[in-house]
Amino acid sequence: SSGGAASPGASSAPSSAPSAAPSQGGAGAVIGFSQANGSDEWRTNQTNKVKEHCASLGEVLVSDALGEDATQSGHVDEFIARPVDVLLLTPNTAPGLTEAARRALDAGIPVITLDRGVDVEVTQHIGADNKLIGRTAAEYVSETILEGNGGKVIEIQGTQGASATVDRHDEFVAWLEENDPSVEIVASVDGDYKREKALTVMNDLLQAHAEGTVDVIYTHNDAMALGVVAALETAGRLDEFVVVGIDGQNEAIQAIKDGKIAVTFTYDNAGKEACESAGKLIAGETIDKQWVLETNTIDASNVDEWIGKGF
Amino acid sequence: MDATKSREGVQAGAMRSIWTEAILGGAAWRLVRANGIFLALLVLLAVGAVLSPHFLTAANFANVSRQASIVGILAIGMTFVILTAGIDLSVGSILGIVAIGFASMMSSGVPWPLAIAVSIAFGAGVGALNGLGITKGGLQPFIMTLAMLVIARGATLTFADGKPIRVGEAAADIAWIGNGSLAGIPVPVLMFAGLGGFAWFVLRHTTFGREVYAVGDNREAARLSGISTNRVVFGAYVISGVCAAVSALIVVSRLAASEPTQGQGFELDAIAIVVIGGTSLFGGSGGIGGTLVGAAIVAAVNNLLNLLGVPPFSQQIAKGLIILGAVLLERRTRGREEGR
Amino acid sequence: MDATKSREGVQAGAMRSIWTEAILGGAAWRLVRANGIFLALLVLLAVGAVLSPHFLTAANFANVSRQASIVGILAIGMTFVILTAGIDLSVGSILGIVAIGFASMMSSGVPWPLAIAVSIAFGAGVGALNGLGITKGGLQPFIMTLAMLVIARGATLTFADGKPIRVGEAAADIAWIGNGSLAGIPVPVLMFAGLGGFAWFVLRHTTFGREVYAVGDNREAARLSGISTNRVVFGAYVISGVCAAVSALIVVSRLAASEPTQGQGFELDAIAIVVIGGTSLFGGSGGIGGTLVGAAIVAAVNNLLNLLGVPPFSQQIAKGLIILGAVLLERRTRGREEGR
Amino acid sequence: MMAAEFEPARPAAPALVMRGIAKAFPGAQALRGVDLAVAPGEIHGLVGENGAGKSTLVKILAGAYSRDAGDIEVAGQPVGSAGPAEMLARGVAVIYQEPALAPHLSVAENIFMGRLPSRRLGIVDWRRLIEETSVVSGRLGLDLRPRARVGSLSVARRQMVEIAKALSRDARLIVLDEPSAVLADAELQGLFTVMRRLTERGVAFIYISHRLNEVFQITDRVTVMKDGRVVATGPTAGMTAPRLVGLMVGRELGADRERTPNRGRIALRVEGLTRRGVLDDVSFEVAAGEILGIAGLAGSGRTEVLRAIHGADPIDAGTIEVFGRATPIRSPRDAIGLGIGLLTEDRKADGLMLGQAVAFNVTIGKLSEVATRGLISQRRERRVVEEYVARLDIRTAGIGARIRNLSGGNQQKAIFARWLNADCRILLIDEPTRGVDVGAKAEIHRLLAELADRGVAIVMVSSELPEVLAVSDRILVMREGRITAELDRSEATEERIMLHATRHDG
Ligand SMILES: Nc1ncnc2c1ncn2[C@@H]1O[C@H](COP(=O)(O)OP(=O)(O)OP(=O)(O)O)[C@@H](O)[C@H]1O
Ligand SMILES: Nc1ncnc2c1ncn2[C@@H]1O[C@H](COP(=O)(O)OP(=O)(O)OP(=O)(O)O)[C@@H](O)[C@H]1O
Ligand SMILES: [Mg+2]
Ligand SMILES: [Mg+2]
Repeated sequence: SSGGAASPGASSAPSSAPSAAPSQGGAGAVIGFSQANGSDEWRTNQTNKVKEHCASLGEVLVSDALGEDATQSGHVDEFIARPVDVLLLTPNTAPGLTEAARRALDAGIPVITLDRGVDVEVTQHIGADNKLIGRTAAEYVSETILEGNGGKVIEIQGTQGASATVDRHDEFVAWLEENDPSVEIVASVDGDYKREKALTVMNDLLQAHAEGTVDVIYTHNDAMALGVVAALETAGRLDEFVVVGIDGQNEAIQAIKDGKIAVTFTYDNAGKEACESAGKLIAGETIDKQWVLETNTIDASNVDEWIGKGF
Repeated sequence: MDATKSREGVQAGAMRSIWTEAILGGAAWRLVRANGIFLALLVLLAVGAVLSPHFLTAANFANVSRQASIVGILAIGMTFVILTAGIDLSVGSILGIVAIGFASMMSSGVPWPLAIAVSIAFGAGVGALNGLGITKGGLQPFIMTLAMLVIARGATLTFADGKPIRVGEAAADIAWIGNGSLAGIPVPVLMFAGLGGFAWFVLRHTTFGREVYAVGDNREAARLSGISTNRVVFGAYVISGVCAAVSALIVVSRLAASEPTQGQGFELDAIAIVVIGGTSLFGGSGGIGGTLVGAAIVAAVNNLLNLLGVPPFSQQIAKGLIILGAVLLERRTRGREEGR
Repeated sequence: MDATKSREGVQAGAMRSIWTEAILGGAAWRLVRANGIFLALLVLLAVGAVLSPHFLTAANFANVSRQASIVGILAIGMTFVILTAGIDLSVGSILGIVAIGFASMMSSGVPWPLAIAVSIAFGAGVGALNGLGITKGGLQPFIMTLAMLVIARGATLTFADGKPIRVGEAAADIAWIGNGSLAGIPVPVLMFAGLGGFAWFVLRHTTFGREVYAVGDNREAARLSGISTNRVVFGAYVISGVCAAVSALIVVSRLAASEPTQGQGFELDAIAIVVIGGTSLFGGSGGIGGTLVGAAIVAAVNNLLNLLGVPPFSQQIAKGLIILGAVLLERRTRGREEGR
Repeated sequence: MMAAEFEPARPAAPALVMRGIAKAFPGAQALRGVDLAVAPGEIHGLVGENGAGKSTLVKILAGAYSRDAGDIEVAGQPVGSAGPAEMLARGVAVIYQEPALAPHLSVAENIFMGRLPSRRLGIVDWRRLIEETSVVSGRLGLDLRPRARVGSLSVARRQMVEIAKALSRDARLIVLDEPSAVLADAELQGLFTVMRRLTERGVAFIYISHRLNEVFQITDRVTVMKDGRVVATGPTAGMTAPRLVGLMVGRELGADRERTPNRGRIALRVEGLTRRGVLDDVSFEVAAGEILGIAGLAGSGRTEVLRAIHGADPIDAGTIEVFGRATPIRSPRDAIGLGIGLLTEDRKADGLMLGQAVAFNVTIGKLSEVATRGLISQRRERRVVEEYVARLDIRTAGIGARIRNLSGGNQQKAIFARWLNADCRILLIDEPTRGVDVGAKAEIHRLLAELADRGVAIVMVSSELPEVLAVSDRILVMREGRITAELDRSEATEERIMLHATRHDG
């Protein structure tokens, strides 16, 4: 993987002085990427982006904590011990990795957090905002789908205890309570961010909720949205519900095009951007503390521009 | 890992007993007596019926049973392995790697009969590797299959580059496996019941089945009685691999796609089902009857909790308690008999 | 579940052998002979040193060993349980629930010595529940602890409402547990080595320890010899619960927070370490020495693969293969000895 | 405390009184109101057919089983429902028929299991443990290596460990359930001496055995059980062997009839069989229709010879010819393929599948007898097994009953049936009548003769010299892994055998 040392011109190190990079910089740098849990599609894509875009900076080390704070904190320590020139960190949880991030900063290693932040000010945080997505989704359901007439919603949650799950649930519920109490969540079950699990629980719920009693199915990610669609198609009840996804995965975007899913909200993984910033740091440039990636709403109205542009 | 992801078997259990009644006569009743756990299932069904009007409906029956067949079939293979006093931690990963392989074959236009044949052969192959490591390599089953769990998962993720693989148009050709039904009975359930019945027959009425029990009960005595224990153990792991492959076919045909993490954690579910069914982890005692009932219980519990809309966190607590209750009830009914 | 998440022990292993050398003399050498697996570790360390200049550095040593102590300590408790021919699937969940409890106590201003005492007592309590279910309830250890796994996890999620809990200012008071070091040796490592040495002594040189072996080796013989087998089994699960609690303390003090899913899947890691260490899942044979070495191997492998920049997916494949290699090497060295 | 406590004179209170003891198992009424009284310093013989209820009675006395009815008094103290721990505390020690030892632990730890000598804080005092073990095994005249793993010991030595375990407790009442089953005479005499020494100090014994000569040699009184009842009890002196047998079996037994072997062609020829440390250049041959007996002390390697021929253990040197053809035997499977069967001496460890049914255990040796193309015919199995049950008079609740629940002797018969069913051309038998009652023993001897007459070549190891003499056509004597003598039945006597088994020049 570390092969990237080739291609001198460091193409992706953006508009920095073309002059030879500082001693430790350029293709000689070591980038450490601490992945929280690399085995789902969204995160795999994130890892791949980092590998792809950071390769030109030098050696890229990737570790995967498989969803364990304690493990990931240890990985950070390994990168500190190595040491790496820049630490890219996508924390499994914010509080859980705060201390690790602090240790890295104390060791003089610049830290860029992706997706989730930590409780200490790092060199830069890049990411979209799950809380925002939760609210945007709620707003879309209330206003665009139900047109303010209220209605009933089934929520398929992501992995229990994951911060994305918590934000996408809490903010969704919060927005509705504040702005549209007429929308009722009649069931909220665990889909574990997995297609097959979503399919399974949806099948159960179809038993409990008769025709015409539920309007919207809000899923915490596109994989589950697709699992739900599979269940509905088999049951021949697809047109009964409006399915909402999150992430902006190509397969889901296609499903929107085909009218099976109503909407999804892009949640960029910041892999590419992180490497850009890392490049700047190595080139000795300064970067902003925050880099918020906007969230786009993809639905029938704009789906054509997005086909194939997801991940 | 939530140990109770699987669905259904409710009906498989019922089915099976009807089936045996018909074909083997009396066997069903023997099954009830043999497995006090069967009582626990009946209690559970009764309670469920009272709590939710949607529980004992034909539709839910079909749904639950279809879901259960996936882990249920894993548990059938696992029963063979555990009876030899072994364990197979790799079934979830085998399911995953076969599923990805099957999905990508279908997506790249391989004719479905061929794709199915290859998939099953592949599952058997991985099982054979487990068997070899344990017999020839002299590795403890736990170690060998645990290693296989990580290796196969890693291979799957690498092969799929961490992304799901969609079947695409070809989905139509294989839809019948996951979604079809025959005489109102979903195809996966037929496969589950069929495999269950077949496994039951093999264990009870063939020399191989006898040898499985012999090896699990007293390996040395079996060896001295001229049984080639390696052959038997090897066979058990191959069977487990094949069962995992069959489950994979069902999963893929249902989703028209597969994720590289497909099947993660299923091993615990499958083992739990077998143990709840009364098969001893020390080998030599137990059987398929209990496993089918175990699958039914686990499936019924999951389904019921969803029907009742129990919130996710509490579901886990409830599951744990219900399983405990079921097994305790069984202990009570069997009571002294086992004695010390 | 990747079965090899834990870190380090590299040093713990080394440490311990020095330690024994000093305090018990010869014991270290006996350890080497006893555990052909020790050889595998040495080979692994040598290879690692060659492959990566960063592998055998003091800094890496310290942090790897610190990490390893977490699952390593779980494995120590697990060794007691497995020696009695039992299994404890709930250690990961116990770690999780104690960690959340400890974090929230600290965050709400409970004085740290009290918080620690309560946490350990709580761990012991959950272990005691396991022990009761198994001895008095007559439940199979697999079932009882599997149920506890789901129940405790569900309780943790409910209690924390699925969100992580920060320790806050109080973090400073307990930082010494996770981050401090004594004479250059990280505190967690001292605890790991200390507990390991203590456990070794208990198993090898106390009547309770010998009764653990007796019960695991031949339950009936132990009973007929007047050993109260229930007391012994109960004790083993309590010890396992306490170890889980201690790990929890380290995790929380290290992270200054805890997530409700903390420790998920650690049970397999712990069991794997014990089994790699040569302790039989059928009870009665094996011991702490092997467990410490097992922890070291698993930790070294994980660390090395990261240092070498092996991509995550391939890492899993590599891990599986290396573990297999290590255990096979051990088999070879021991070879016939096992005989019939 | 032992030495201090007991008074040389017989104390008033009887060592043991059992009244109306009853015990039922699913499918079997094991005991139907048994009365038994044992005086201090008395050695009380307990005899009866296989399945009569002896071991059950003992296990109830030991607190291993709970009783359905009846009272127990130990040294005058009534005993409620007590577990093994309490009964041991009351000074009742038992040597069980089926060795209850922990194979991975050392001889010393097994002997002192549950009462390891320890300093404060429960720290084991290893030195004392080893010392006391040596003392015990010395006192009993057993040479046991304290540190040897019990799993590595021969059955005979395991039995010795059991004996040491019970005798080393300062018990007031010691029960021995067929301790002699695998002991050769030398070890046995050692045991008797110790027992007598202990009776001097008022220790009482219950001695269970199927070897009547032992009963007459060692016991003061004897009680006969049949079908869970006591049918007679009284001073041994007033008993005669035939009467005892009559009481037990309910019929007179004809003595083993003389047979004139018709030796066929050589069935098995063993040349220079060697297994380092265990067997040293063992050579012999057996003809079809011949019964070859192998005698020797425990540890002399008899079992190892049989295991080596059967391919159960690897051999370092030597050739094996079966019906004239030299054939490498790498595994029991090979051996059985050649028609060689091995009835092992330790039925529990490597004979029985304890969790399975009687029928299962009988047919597993050759399933093809009851199966066609891999399919087992329940009908055929039932027919075959029921025939053996009748023929060997196996006492069981049914052929579907778990073999674990059969009495020791009946388990032995079931295993015997396994090898009859496998119809081998060459049968290797290690301790054929271990724990089998006199009636069944005669039956088994008849069977052996019958098999031989049908042209089967039989090699039989037995620790019971009378048996060796009664059954064998020819006798090999072994010592320390070597064959030290070959005696024709005509010239063989117990004395001559013992001479070759123990003498220490060539
Ligand atoms: N655990 C058990 N379950 C069911 N039946 C049992 C059990 N233990 C013993 N029995 C039955 O009780 C009867 C007496 O058995 P026991 O072992 O006391 O006979 P025994 O006199 O010791 O015979 P042996 O001389 O062969 O040892 C037998 O019929 C046996 O089948
Ligand atoms: N002094 C001893 N102390 C402990 N174990 C011994 C001793 N001598 C020999 N052994 C063990 O005994 C075994 C050899 O006994 P073996 O089984 O060959 O005797 P045998 O002739 O079969 O007598 P039996 O049939 O009565 O056991 C070996 O496994 C050895 O470890
Ligand atoms: Mg008996
Ligand atoms: Mg022998």
